[in-house]
Amino acid sequence: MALEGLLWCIGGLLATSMAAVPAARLRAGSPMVYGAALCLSVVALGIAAASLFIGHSLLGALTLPVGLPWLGAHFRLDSLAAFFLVVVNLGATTASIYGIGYGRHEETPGRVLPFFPAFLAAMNLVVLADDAFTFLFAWEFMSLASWALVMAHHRRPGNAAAGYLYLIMASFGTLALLFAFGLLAGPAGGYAFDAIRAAPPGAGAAAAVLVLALIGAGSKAGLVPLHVWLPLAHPAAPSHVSALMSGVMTKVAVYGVVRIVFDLLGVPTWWAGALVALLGGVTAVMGVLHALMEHDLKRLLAYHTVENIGIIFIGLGLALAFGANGMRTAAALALTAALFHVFNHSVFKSLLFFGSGAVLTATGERDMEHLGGLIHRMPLTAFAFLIGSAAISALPPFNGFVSEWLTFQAILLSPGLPQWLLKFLVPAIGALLALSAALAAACFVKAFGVTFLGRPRTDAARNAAETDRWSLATMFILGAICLVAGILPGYFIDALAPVAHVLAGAHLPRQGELDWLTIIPVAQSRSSYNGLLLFLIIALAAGLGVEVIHRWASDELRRSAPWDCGFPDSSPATQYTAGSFSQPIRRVFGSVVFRAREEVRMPPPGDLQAAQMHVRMRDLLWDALYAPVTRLVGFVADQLNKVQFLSIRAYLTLVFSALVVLLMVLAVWH
Amino acid sequence: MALVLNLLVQIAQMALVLAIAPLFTGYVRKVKAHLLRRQGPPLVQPYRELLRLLRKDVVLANTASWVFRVAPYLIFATTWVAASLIPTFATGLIFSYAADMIAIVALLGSARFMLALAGLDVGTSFGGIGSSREMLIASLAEPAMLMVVFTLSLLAGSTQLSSIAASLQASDVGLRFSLALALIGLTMVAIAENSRIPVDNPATHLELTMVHEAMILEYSGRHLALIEAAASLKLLLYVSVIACVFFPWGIAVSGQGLVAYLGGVGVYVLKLAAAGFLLAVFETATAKMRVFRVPDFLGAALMLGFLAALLLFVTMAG
Amino acid sequence: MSGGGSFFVGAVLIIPAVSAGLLAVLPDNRATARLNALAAFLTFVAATVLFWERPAAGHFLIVDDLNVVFIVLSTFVGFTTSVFSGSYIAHELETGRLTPIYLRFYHAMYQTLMFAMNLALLSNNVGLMWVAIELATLTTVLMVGIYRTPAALEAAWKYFLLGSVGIAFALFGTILVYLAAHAVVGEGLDAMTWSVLVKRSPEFDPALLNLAFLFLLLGYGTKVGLVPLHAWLPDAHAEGPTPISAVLSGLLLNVALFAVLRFKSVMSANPGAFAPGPLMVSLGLLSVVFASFMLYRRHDIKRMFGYSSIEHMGIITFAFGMGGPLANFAALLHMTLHSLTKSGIFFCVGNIAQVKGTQNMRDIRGLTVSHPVLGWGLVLGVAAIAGLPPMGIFMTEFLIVSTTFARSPLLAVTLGLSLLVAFGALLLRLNGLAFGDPHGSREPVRASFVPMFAHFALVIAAGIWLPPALVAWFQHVAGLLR
Amino acid sequence: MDPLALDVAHLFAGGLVLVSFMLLYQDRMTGLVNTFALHALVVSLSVAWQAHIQHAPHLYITAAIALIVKAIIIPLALHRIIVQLGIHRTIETVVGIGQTMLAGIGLVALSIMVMLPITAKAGTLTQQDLAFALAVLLLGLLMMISRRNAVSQVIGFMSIENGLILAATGAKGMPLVVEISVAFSILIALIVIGVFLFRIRESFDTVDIHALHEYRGEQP
Repeated sequence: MALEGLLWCIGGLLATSMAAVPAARLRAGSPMVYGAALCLSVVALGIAAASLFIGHSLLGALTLPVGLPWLGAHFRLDSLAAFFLVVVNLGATTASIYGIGYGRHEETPGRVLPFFPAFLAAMNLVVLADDAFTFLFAWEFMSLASWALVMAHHRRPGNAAAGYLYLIMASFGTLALLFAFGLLAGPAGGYAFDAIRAAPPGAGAAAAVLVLALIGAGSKAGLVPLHVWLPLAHPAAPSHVSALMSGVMTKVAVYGVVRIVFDLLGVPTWWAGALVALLGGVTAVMGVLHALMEHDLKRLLAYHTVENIGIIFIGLGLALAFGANGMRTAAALALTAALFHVFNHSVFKSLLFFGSGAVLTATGERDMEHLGGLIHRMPLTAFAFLIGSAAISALPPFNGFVSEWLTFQAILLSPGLPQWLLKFLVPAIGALLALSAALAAACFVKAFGVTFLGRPRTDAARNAAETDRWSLATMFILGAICLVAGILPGYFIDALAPVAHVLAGAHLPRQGELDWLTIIPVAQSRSSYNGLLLFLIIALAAGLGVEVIHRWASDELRRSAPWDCGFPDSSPATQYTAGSFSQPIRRVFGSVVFRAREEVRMPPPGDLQAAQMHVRMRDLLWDALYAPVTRLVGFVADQLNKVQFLSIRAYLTLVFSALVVLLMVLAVWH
Repeated sequence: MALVLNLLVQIAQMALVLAIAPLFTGYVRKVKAHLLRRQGPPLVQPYRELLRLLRKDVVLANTASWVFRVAPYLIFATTWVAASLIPTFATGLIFSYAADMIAIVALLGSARFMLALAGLDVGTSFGGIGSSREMLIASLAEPAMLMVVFTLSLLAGSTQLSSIAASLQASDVGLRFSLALALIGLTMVAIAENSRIPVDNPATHLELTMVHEAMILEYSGRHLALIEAAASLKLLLYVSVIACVFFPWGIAVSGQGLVAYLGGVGVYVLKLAAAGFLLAVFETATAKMRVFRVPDFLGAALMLGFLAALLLFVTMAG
Repeated sequence: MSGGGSFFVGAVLIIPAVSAGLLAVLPDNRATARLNALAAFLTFVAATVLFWERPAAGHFLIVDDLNVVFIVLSTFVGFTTSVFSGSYIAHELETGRLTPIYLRFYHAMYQTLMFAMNLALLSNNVGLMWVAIELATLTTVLMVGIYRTPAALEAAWKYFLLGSVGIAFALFGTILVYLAAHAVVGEGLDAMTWSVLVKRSPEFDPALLNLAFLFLLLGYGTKVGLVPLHAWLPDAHAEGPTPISAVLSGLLLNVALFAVLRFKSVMSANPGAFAPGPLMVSLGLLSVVFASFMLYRRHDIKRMFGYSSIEHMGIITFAFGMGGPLANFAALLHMTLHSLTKSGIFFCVGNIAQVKGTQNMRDIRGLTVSHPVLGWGLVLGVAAIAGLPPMGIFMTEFLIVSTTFARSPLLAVTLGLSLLVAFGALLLRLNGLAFGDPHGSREPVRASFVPMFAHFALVIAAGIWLPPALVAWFQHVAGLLR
Repeated sequence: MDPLALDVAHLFAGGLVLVSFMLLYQDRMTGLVNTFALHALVVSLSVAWQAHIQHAPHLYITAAIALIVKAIIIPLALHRIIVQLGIHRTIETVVGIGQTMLAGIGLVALSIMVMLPITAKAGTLTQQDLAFALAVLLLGLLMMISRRNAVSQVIGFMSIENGLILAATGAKGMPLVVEISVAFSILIALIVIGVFLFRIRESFDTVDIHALHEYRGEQP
């Protein structure tokens, strides 16, 4: 059965991570480990894809005699798990291929190789787990392995702090999930998911579980305001691990939410949908705004993960809202949109992180202000990165657009909802979604433009060289997927049908055999989209344009210095930087959201020193939520610490008073 | 048979928009000139400019990459296709089901994306100014646009332009206040998207005030020609959208025969003339605003769209 | 009923006693270290036999499901610690912190401590148990003070006094239990025999039992290190030789808690007596909260882990207080795993302190770079003690928190959050210790890592798979404790 | 057995409490030590009486130990320590003796309250005897924490132990009493030796070699 195969793959991955400890010393160790991981993830990917498409005959469950003794470790492969396994193992496969090339540049392989396969195994385990203990076990193990990978370059400034914040937030999330499962399982400890499904909680408990699940899984997925660790931790890891954490691990967190809220919790309530969707909208906008303010390429990508998680949660929230009102097909549409975006984001985010990794290895720079003009030195990387940027900016004909288009379609169905709050809220969320999509486009114009276009700003950028074949191969595979999923979305939607059917009780009409592969989520007259056709016509039109112009018009071409309104050839420093590019947007949004203040120091006339402009931004969320907690803990620790410095007589007094108090209690009790 | 007919209509549409777009731009210029008591260039001036540019060589900056050279073709192709998906004189275009209103907006977004990149490619400061301001304006315009779309789909139960046109033609919709709001909102968006006054001034080359012009500052020859053509196509597109959605009368339905189609074309031209005149009047009547006033402008558009949707809820509930 | 069993029980007690005598007189230090390890090993072997060979309960000694696991555990940890202390003490001799004469004394005391703890675990007579625990206290006091630095003396002295007061309370409690019992059972040994007490407990005078349990909890609780009776614990851990810190955290606390458990089962068998739960819950929770905050301002690495021991003893007491099959099971398992993990950590810490020549965490950095084995060992240990999978403590904390949340969310939230706070402190220190640029000496460690990794391997194994026999015992005992 | 015997036992027990109060009342070193000797004497008497009425000869051993060790040897030793350490003659208390006495009375009341619910079937040692033992214990603890001076703290601890011995011997037919008392005497001896060895003068936590509290834990 498929499940055994997957478990064997996981076992293989764990064995690989064991073997990696000695292998890390060998020169050939890195390719060996990544090769093994590659083979195993390819097999797992195959099994998962097969069981997603073939369905029932391959799905199933089994129990291993490990974990909680009287419970055993339950595993189940259903269509939902199969879909997320496809996402996980696609990411794992590409990351492994990339790692074969990227691993050569790793200075401390001993800190990466053992944990990489373990991380992959843990993510697979989470998706397969079918009881609370196994789920949380795998979940926390995933955190631990990824933490070790974040700490791989612990000597770089800031990384240790990032790892610290990450593991604390992860444990906080696990704690919340622990509470949630405690509530679901009850004091008798019916931890198996079947038992939980059999005895769904009451309304109050369900609400608590929902909130706890949002806190728990949301902190892992990067839901605002629990996102603060993400932009620090994801970039700190080696780039292929960043890709896994951003592209895949956040999806595993989404899986956690879906599993708990849609599967275990039974029938949703409409306010749950409102809550989730609103959180999603806020997360999307906050994430992209943070990204716009960012100059660090990898951190920018990490913030975009936050944004896309927000988009996914919008879809999930809509699905909940529709499902609560029995609008099955609408719920199916929203859910399909969310899940499709899960897949898409995992693809193009991995692509983008691989690109940033290539840039990092070629230039040793993550700061865009020190880059520029790389398109001349690394054309292939630039091309792949451009595809990724277009995809994440939700531009047709790439895949990012299709999922966001589906989300919009779901939003446009919201007038059918009976609750007035939802009626009013959902259009606003739609506006947020549009805003975040547009800002994302702006942000990636900045990212690609400042990094790859223009003129190199430093020697590092000037002397960059194209990256290795493995990395390029990975990026182009992913780019191809972006395009294919964009122009042939019908097949992907059909693949999601069983998942939607299980969770939402309905699924979209089959898209595969519609004429010309148009996708029609609801009705022909309502809305339709055909990426393939658009792609072909545009190609045709462009070709026509080229043809006509080069046939009839001049195709002479002279190279010369840029015109630049007649200024003499200025230094690269005069180019627009990332900071100056995002300045208008910062003026518009940042002054409110980040309390952004610009301080310009203009030297007095005759003074030759340079004028300086300094932008100061504050993260209000941090100030409001996290700083007080740290202050509180420090304060309490200081106060209690005084107890360490008492005299023995004082300690005896403590004992004495404890005794007297207890005796009094006893005397009263009788 | 119907298929072939639709194909023919589609091709006619593509040819029509391509042919008529520069004329429309010229027409607007002419009217503005007259309003300013000037003679103004002849209507065919834009065609002449395009031809001249096509004949000239391209002077390419040393630092330009392939993005800079590919962008014009893609921008042109995308905008052209987008424009040709809008029922201008007839519905039942064969490709119209390939993209609904949201997709059309997104197509324009792709074009803008390429253009902004091209602006950054050469590595001069002006391109940067243009790109960053263009993206700011776009990011503010899109939510407003979506709210308009939302309102329309709320009325027509569709985001498919042809269906919207059809259902708004049907009498039962009638005149609605929210439609008016949506119209104003869409118009404001259109003005911003086409970088017209008061958001931007297509005629200026004063460095610090220009947005669109700054991006294409480094372009020359055929590349510039393509971009100019794309710009006028985009203007035509938005006007046609407004015409088709809010004044859907006279649009020929597929299979009505040649006369109907010719009539449709005639009506369409009349609509364009009216719209162009209004646009010219508006532009001459108002002054360009500072870049940082634009958010307020588009914020107002967003509010209008939102208001339209909410009012519609109320009226539909009642 | 098998003579073999009683023979092995005898062995478990006699081997340490005899070897203590031998070690007191034998001069040469290398041989003594070996002999020490050998004796501990033999004791361990004898103890493992008790799994299969159990004598019937006598008036003084008993082997039942509850204590057999702890006997095997304590003899095992005793053995591994003796192996570790071999290399540790050798280093101490080189650096001259210990003189051969003190070394002799140390080994003798070590075996005496083993004897005392085994006796306490095996004893079926509450008076005998009291005597044994007092003996254990005295020996550990002497060993804590062995370095004779002012700090060590002061720690020993504090330990001695607080311990003595605790002992006094425990004795008063024991007397009360006898009084409660002998009215029913009649005078003589029966009235102090635990197995009899449990059977006849329902007929006892509940008021007496309540008072007795209160004193026993405070008395033995002092040994367990429950707040506010904990003051001796951190300093004793910090100032004594590291093997003793390991034994203290790993075993002596367990033994004291074991004593409390014996009486708890007597209590809970009596319907009239008040439920000991709330008392233990509040004391345990107080300990957890207090200790987790105290972790933050620590700079001495051994004292920090001493506080972490307080925290975990608090967790265990809390879980026993909550009661119920799941929580009791978890608590028993947590006792086992904590003693394995914490002693393993102390092995690691001992080597670190020796190679770095300091216990101040400000002066220890980047261990994973300078001493990879020690560094990663420490990371593993902290991850284990913090309850991260695949280490076993994750399972117990999972059970404790989740079952508690279903019953009384407020307690569970308090517990969970303070666990998080404690984790924050430990991780903060770990970041400094194990990561970053190395600092201080880089000389290689000459010590056997086998004991440490043996412990961690067991902990990991327990986290993944528990032997059914162990589970059966624990479940039976958990039922017994209510 | 005849009530008279029990009454005598109660008499001794009550006497012990009284002596405990006398201990609290003392403000001179020498007086304190002597009072403690009296305390020990009363205990050994009561133990001996218990041995008599319970026909438990082994209790005589306990009585003897109490008498010899705690009524004779230790007081002598303490006298020497006082002389050697030159402890100034008055005992400085944390709170005034008056308040201490009040607290002591409160403690006695508390122990009686605690003992009230215990039913008479609880055995030969009735409520009030237990109450006395508990009171002695609490008073001893009170003494330990209300006196700044090492010797008086030791004495406080020993008075606790006397209370325990009282309780233990009172419990009819309790096995291991002798062993326990022996073990306890060892403890006491060690403490006294400790005081003597570490030359602890002021309070338990200052040895005059160093001011040890500076070594306790890390400096804040």
